[in-house]
Amino acid sequence: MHKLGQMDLLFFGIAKDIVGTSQLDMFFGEDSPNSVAELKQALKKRYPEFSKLTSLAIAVNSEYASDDVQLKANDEVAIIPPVSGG
Amino acid sequence: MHKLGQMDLLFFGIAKDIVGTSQLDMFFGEDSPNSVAELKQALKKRYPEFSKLTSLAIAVNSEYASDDVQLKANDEVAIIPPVSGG
Amino acid sequence: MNKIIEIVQDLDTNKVYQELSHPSSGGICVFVGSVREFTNNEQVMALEFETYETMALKEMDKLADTALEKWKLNKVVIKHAVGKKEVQDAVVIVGASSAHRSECFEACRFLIDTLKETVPIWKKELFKNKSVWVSAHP
Amino acid sequence: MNKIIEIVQDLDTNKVYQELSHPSSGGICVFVGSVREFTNNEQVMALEFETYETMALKEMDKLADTALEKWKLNKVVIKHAVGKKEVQDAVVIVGASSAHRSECFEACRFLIDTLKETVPIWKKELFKNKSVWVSAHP
Repeated sequence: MHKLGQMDLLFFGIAKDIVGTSQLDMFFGEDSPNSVAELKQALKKRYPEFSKLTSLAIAVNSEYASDDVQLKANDEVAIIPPVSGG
Repeated sequence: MHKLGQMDLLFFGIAKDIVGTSQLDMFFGEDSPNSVAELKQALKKRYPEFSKLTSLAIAVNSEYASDDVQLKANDEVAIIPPVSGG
Repeated sequence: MNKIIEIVQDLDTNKVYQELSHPSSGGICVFVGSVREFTNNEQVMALEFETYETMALKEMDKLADTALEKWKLNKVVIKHAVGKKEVQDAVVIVGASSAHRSECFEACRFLIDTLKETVPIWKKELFKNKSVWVSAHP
Repeated sequence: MNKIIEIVQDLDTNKVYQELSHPSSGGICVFVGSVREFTNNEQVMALEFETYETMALKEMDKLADTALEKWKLNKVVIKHAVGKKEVQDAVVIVGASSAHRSECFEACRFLIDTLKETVPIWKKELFKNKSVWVSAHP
């Protein structure tokens, strides 16, 4: 279970380099994001490097999540920078 | 060397079935064909089955030859029914 | 099983023909992506692939299903390698088999194009004096 | 050598990746044609391939050269089997490798389409009670 205002996040590729780790229990306090859109905003505010990426997507429970998706406790939330497989 | 009015021909696929052999020293006598067009005509006259094929091509020295190509003694002449490789 | 989906350390290109072979298939089309020595005239030492594996497998599975819906296919293979890969190493294999050749060609092209857009796999190019996450920046 | 042209009794699909692999190639596209069990709902027992070998090799060589002129390719493979082939056996392998994937896909499709039109190879379908030279009659 997460404490209030806290969120467990997974980071991959360049996102991992930006925050310096692949998993982070991030404390947002009263600004804790409720939706995917708010999470993106909060990340860009804290790490300006995210604003410079070609794109930034969020996966909730290993599925791409659109901006209006609401975040619930215990969701697996991952930060998806531009993919480049193949 | 070929005798006058005689021509050594190679047959493949259904052409081989039509004439009953893969190689034939065919005697044309005075009607001996001088060009690819004349050879096709002579073959169709002697073996009407050739007229029923989807197409009929002639190769001279293992290259496709157009109707106006002249046939010379010692040319390797092959009868090419519709190809169906692959 | 009409689809084979895998993320592995090392790809075995020899198996793919047997995996795609099917008595109703007259055509098999396979695309293999491999490490190129030069990118924009800069020598690449190696590529390093990282993946969000649970999600990548899900996306690859969806991709196979989409191809199986769009075309009449007997088999689909989607495999991606992870870790460090050197020049000429295979990094991705996609393929499809079908009764006639048009379907497997179109499906194979669709598989690799869409994989590159949707599957959460990241590639870092390692040059002599720097490394770059591909496509990260505009 | 940037092209491999062969007419053989039995095709080895395992070798083709190594043959097409090249340090400047990021993409390899391969098409394998194989024997299908049914043609127009009739069960095929086997296919029998016959060729005018000297001419077929020349035509395959021209085909490879045309592809090498049309696209920027690092390697081209064209191989055809002859003799009796059973269901699921490989009968033809064509492939190309290139820096980027568009070229190898387009070249691979061109190779198989043109091979079927120009290379002097003939296929007989053996059914239970008859045999038919494919495409011979309209």
